[in-house]
Amino acid sequence: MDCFTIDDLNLYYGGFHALKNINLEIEAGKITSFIGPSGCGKSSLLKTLNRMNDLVEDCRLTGSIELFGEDIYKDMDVNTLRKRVGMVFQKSNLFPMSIYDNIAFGPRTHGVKAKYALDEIVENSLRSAALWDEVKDRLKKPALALSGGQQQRLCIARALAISPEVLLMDEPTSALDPISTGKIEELVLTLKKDYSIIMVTHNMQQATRISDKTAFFLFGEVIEYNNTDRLFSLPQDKRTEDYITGRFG
Amino acid sequence: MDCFTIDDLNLYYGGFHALKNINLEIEAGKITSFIGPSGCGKSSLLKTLNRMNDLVEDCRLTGSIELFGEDIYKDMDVNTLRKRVGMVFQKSNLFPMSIYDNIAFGPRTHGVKAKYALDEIVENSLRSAALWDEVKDRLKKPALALSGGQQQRLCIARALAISPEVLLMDEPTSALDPISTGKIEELVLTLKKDYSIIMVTHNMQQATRISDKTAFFLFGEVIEYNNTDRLFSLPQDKRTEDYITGRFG
Amino acid sequence: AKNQGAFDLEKEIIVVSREEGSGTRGAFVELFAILIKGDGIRKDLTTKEAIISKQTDVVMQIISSNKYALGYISLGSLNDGVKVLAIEGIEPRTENVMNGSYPISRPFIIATKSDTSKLTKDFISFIMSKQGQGVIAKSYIAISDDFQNYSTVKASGRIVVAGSTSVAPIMEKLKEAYMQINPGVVIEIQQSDSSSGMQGVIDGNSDIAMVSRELAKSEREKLTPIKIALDGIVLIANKHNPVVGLTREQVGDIYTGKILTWGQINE
Amino acid sequence: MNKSKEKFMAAVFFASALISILAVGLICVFLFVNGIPALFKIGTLEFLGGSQWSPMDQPAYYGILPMIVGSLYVTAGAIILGVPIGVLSSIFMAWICPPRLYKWIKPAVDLLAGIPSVVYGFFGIAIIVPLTGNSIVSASILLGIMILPTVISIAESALRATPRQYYEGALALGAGPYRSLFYVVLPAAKNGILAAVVLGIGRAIGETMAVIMVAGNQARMPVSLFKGVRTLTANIVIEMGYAADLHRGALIATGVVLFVFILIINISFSALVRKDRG
Amino acid sequence: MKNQKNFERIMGILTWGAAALTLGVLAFIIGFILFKGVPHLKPSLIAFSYNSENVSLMPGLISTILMTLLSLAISVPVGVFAAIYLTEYAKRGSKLVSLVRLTTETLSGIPSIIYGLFGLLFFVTYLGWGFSLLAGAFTLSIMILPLIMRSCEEAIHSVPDVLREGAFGLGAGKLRTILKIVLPSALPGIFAGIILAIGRIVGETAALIYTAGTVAQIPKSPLSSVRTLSVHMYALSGEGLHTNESYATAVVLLLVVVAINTLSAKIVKSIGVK
Amino acid sequence: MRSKFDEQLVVLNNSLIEMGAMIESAITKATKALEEQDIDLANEVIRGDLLVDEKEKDIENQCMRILMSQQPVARDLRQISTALKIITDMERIGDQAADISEICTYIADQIYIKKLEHIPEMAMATIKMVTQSIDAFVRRDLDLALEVIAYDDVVDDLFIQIKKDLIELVHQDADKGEQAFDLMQIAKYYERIGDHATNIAEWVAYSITGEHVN
Amino acid sequence: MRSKFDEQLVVLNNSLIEMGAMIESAITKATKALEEQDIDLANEVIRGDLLVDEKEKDIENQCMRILMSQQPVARDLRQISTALKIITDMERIGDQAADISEICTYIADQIYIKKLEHIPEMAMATIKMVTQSIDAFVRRDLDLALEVIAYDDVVDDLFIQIKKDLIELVHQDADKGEQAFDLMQIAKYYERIGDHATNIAEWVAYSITGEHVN
Ligand SMILES: Nc1ncnc2c1ncn2[C@@H]1O[C@H](COP(=O)(O)OP(=O)(O)OP(=O)(O)O)[C@@H](O)[C@H]1O
Ligand SMILES: Nc1ncnc2c1ncn2[C@@H]1O[C@H](COP(=O)(O)OP(=O)(O)OP(=O)(O)O)[C@@H](O)[C@H]1O
Ligand SMILES: [Mg+2]
Ligand SMILES: [Mg+2]
Ligand SMILES: O=P([O-])([O-])[O-]
Repeated sequence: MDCFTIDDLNLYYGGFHALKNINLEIEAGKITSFIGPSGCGKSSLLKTLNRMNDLVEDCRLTGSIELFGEDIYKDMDVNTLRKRVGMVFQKSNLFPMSIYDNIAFGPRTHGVKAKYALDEIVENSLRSAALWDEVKDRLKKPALALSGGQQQRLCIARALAISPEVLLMDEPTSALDPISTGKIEELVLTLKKDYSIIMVTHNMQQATRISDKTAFFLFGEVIEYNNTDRLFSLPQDKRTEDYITGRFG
Repeated sequence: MDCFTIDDLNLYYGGFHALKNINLEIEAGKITSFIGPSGCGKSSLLKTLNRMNDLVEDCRLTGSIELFGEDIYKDMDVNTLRKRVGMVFQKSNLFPMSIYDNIAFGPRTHGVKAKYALDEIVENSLRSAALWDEVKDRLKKPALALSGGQQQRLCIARALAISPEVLLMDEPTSALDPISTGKIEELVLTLKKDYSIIMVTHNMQQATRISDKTAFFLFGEVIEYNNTDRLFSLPQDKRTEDYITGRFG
Repeated sequence: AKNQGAFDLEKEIIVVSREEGSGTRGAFVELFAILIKGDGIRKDLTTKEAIISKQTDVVMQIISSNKYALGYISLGSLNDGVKVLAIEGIEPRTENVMNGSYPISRPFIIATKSDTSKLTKDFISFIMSKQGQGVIAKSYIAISDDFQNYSTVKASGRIVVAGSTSVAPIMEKLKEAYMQINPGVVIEIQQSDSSSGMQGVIDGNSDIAMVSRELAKSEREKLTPIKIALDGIVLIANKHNPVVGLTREQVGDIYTGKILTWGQINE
Repeated sequence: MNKSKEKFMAAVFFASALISILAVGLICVFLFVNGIPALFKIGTLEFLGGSQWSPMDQPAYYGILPMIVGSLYVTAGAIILGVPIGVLSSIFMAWICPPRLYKWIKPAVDLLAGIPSVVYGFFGIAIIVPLTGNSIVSASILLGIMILPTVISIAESALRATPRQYYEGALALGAGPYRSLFYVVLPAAKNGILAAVVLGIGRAIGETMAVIMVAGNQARMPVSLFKGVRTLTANIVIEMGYAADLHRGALIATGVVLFVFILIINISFSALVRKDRG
Repeated sequence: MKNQKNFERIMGILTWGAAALTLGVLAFIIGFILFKGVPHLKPSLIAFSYNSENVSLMPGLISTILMTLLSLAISVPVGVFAAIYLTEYAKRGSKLVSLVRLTTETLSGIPSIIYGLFGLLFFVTYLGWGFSLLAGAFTLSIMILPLIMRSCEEAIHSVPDVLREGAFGLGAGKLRTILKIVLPSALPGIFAGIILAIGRIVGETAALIYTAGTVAQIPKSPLSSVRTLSVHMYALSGEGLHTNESYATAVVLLLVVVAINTLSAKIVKSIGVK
Repeated sequence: MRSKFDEQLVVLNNSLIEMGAMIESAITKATKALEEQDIDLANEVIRGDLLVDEKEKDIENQCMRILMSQQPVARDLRQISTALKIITDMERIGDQAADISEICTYIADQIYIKKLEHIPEMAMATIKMVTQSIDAFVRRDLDLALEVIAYDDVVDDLFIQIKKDLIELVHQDADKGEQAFDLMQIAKYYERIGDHATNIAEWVAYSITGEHVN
Repeated sequence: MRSKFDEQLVVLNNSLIEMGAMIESAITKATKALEEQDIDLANEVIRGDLLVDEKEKDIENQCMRILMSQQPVARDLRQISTALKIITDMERIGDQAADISEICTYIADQIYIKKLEHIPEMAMATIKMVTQSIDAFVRRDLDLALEVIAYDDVVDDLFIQIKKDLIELVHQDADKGEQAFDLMQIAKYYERIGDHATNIAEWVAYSITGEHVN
């Protein structure tokens, strides 16, 4: 099944045409990665999927995006959309509160008040993010005291706490060292069981390592979209091949 | 010939023993890379080589470091040392001035006043950093308007402008996209002709791609130091192998 | 302010004055004929070089720290940090003011609307009684000493007194004495200056205005002044100043800039 | 979540913005309504260019040129004394001072900022005036001291906000610490330092209570640095209590002039910053 | 090389010299106040009620605290809310915002006597509140409003956008994001502004004389006239009758300032670390 | 990062073991077909070779994917490249078993000119070599690999023996020439299987030590 | 990033061409030694095989280094892994030339039982195949690779011809059996060389298209 169906999407920042005629069907229960040179529109598309682009003044779009068949720009309340489509950013953007409160923020926003319920959500999300054992003794400590890799996993836990259906990740490991990166990659692979995941990455090996499907972007267009193995071994488009083999720029 | 001879170096940050009994001979005219997990002391050693650690309060060291036979902590004025041992940092740290002034800052500091002399130095350093053609028409424009990759090359040009003998680079490409990284790597390879280069990197492929020798650090110790090819194909120490094959942490 | 060395007569006199509008200055300039008044003409001839101070305290500090300074303050504020100059040979003492031999004084006035409250009238009658004038006589100069006794009416209520800071200290004493007799009365004293005190009464913000000068014509149309005390104005100089007294004329000349150095006085 | 709550609070925020604008506007209106008619009645040229101020005389003169010039003198003096010391001190605090010392200096500077101007006035009259008399110099010194905390704390935070990499970058090129600070860090913090200076100027111009104790307050054109002077603010404070009618209007108009003064400084400052960015 | 060394030496001396001078001046001022004030500290200064004999500063102290609290209670919400509007709701680069910014900045340079006059005309006379705590507090509120708004705006601006994105990304609405994420993160900055404002309130004289009056009493109602410590000092010293007590009051005022600074530093720290 | 890789390695090893089992069974069956002159069995082996080829491609794809995504270095890299290389040898072994079977089908109707004694022995020996070499790879067992390499001499000796016998036979009876040729070729195939097993073992040794045995 | 890689690729290609030249010359010399019964030349070929082995290891190291440092993907990855594979085949070809030469040395003192006509033909054919397959790799020429694959039939046909001839000969004269065996083996080696060249070509085709020819 497709989780997102993107139909003839065009996105403009003021006069700048950032995404051009995007047509993509993103499969549920898979990891999809977006690759492409800087400025090609990967993040723009990602942000369009949970309407974070609404925050950008002067940002217009045409075409339609459906989440499991519902048009996210028409039928859906934006906060509900964002509850269903969680997002993890490039740099950890934990709130300056305790670990517990960071995770509880989302559920509280969506009306969960009872302490036992919150406790459970916090524990479950931390477990899912493979962080429980590391932090269970200091849930009330400030989240910003964690290491970079832990912070990023906590961001993932925070996104999981609102039980989204889809997880968007924008270069989630680009600020991390190889060991932390490895941990996040493993985590993403285990999360695949329960979530559809879309990930922007600059690291092509990462795309091949963990993603099932890969879309290659260039100047706001999707040049090629295929199974990851296929795309990286037998790219159909010369530009894809040039990019993945480093013949670019 | 060795450019740096490090003898029984120990470094302490207050009570913390950050570098332990380092003995390294770093060859002139080669590219040497330092690898190892986060916090293992790579940057600390690098900073010790041009005494940037002098800035850190509570930082003490024992042992000796010789630059072409002269003890840098005894015989040498620190500013002279830094003139001879240039440094490029992880994030571009261009000054908020014009491109020209950024490069001219070093030579001016060291007493070059004449405009024609400065002009020449600026041009030469930019050429060496493979940046001249891209910026020659806007030398008076603010340096911070350049792209990330260009900024980093400008940092290299700035370091070259004081004609150092050694170039230290601390993760010079970790903040860059793959294309810019490629350019810097090529640049570093061509600079090898004229400079001895020591580079910290988190990217092991980068180390294998461009360095002649590699030192692997762990918990403040040098575990293994060898030709890069050798270290990456036949590591002698189990810990090295575990690290480079990702069996770590 | 320890001025060592000899007193240099060739040095300029540092003239210190109060600000225009101040009751103290108003009295001073009038008494020393520094102010010219005619129909449609009014001119304060005080030299432009005079240092202007808004506070008595500052005047005293300047004088006490500057050997060549000359200033004037209210007799009630005088302390021993400065030297008092005699005028025409007469020492400025309370009795001299009372008996008129020290000519430089000004009245402390209170002003009310004519239809002021009963309570206010009672307070005023206290001020103008033997008891009230007794309080005044402790630090200022009572208008005279033959007043009637004040008899309590056990009044209660609130009186707001506002105006000149020069009058305020004595008003505080009066208030305290009155409230001892009439504990049910609250008297609030607002100190700002004579003019705004009167404006306050006119606007109805306060009941009694404290005024340290004669009322202007426009003010007199709306308010009724009552003179409650006399205050001597004394000329003060630095303790190291050898001069002990001045004539009226000399004071006038100094303050109008005709005499510039201390040396000119001794001639 | 709750749409109506969102809407309601948005309205509250907007209302608050309006209130503040209203308050700000009221003062402006008050200033202009009370000041401008007097200005016209006196004549703008006579008011701004007249060098005689004797509002209580008849005929009265309302020339505030001496006070304008006086304000300029005193403010300039305060800047000349306060800004270099303040900026140098802020460099010291942000970059040079060892943390152990900083722990003491920082609260000290904060304390300096918290001392009421009346207390500064006491200090000025008791310590500075005996040395330099009631004069431009005394007022400048006192104001110089008073703007120190403003200049220091704003410049310091601007300097602290300059990335440490600039400093390290310069050192790594073989520049000494002071060369690095003065040629790289300081220029990088230029805007913040300018802001510190502008706020310092604002403080110097607006300050009254302390100044009137030491400045001498003679309402005539300044004659010497060691002679007294009257500033615009001093003029207002000294006479406002007695002023009525046109006199009062003239004093408020003096406020308008101050307002315009500061406006000009602010506008030229932001123009300066913008030009620098462009 | 030699030039460099000289430069280093000279600038080093200047910098250390400037810092020493600043500290010296401060130490001198504090020493001066202590020297003049401490000998005159006496128990009667903190008597519960004021009279011309004891010249107690107690009413002044209490009035100062009340005045501070009341002014903050008025201007902090308005200032913070207005700043929220300007930063989070108003269109970027809107004329309104830049106009408000310019006027507020300019107003911060207006001498406080003008505020006092405004307060006298508007609150005291036009609204008929008389000389009162309330009139003083409202006047001061307006006076410190630019300060609060400005520092609050700065603080809100400096909250990184990624935090907002984080909250929106979790499905939080604008209001919740502002109240739960942005404001708490901006608190240290807002507090810094409040501290500056407190400094101004505590140190203010001219504006209060014309609005709160000078009655040395512990206020019984918001409409009672009060005299804050600064005004008290000014009044005491004015006629040269209580100069010593005035210095003693200055000592107390200094202590109050130190207390406020330490306390607020603690608060800021505790918010920041949280 | 590692766990995915380790998982991939396990899959790869299993595939190699499976492929090993396939070729062992091919050799066994081919030998049996030869001994019992069973054409059907021989044909089964021939058809089965296609599956071996498939398997090779599958493993090759796995290796490529691992190289592409895991950027292995050091021993890991050698392990993958070794896998990439040994499957060629294994595939050749499969081919040879098929080749043997093909010859079987030609001579299935003939009476053997000679009792098959050494050839089954060779078969046994090569099967052992194949099994052990793959075992050595999977278990990273250097000793076992070296054992395989040494064992090749046994196979070679058997081949020389067979060759001698056959020449002798032909000498006695020229009519036996044609079958002798075929048997000779069969023996050669076994010998080659031994060679390939040796190759595999050499690769395994390299993947473990990083040095080539010479 | 690329330029270093491209440089490494050029070096790799050159090495492959050199190795190709080495084995071609080995085949040529072995054939000449066979024709002219020149023991010295044969021994030269046998000794030369060591150099081919060295070359293989050198190329293999190059490939490993490239895999390690350049993380190639897509066609680049196939090119390197293809190089890694074809050198095995090339090395085997070298071995076979050496094997031929070894047999040469045994029969150098015998008079050939048959004029060598088809064997030199086979030699020519295989040399052509080897040259072309390596050419195809270096030039990424799919057509050429396919040509090589098709050409293997020529070699196979020649082998069958030779086999037939030799059986015929032995039938006529049992004494010729021993040499016939040897010649047969030689022919088989050429046939195998052809097979390896085909393998190479198949790999080349794969590296170009990403698909295996079947
Ligand atoms: N808010 C915005 N306003 C105007 N232009 C924008 C905005 N955000 C992005 N762009 C432009 O849109 C293009 C695509 O941006 P986007 O951030 O999607 O690129 P990206 O592929 O994610 O690049 P990167 O790898 O550097 O993150 C870029 O040219 C960028 O400059
Ligand atoms: N100024 C300092 N004061 C105290 N400890 C420090 C300081 N700088 C570094 N350290 C400690 O010294 C150790 C080595 O730090 P260093 O920066 O050299 O690590 P690194 O190998 O460069 O790590 P990374 O890859 O994260 O840059 C770390 O544990 C670090 O916490
Ligand atoms: Mg992006
Ligand atoms: Mg580091
Ligand atoms: O001089 P005063 O007006 O303050 O009495």
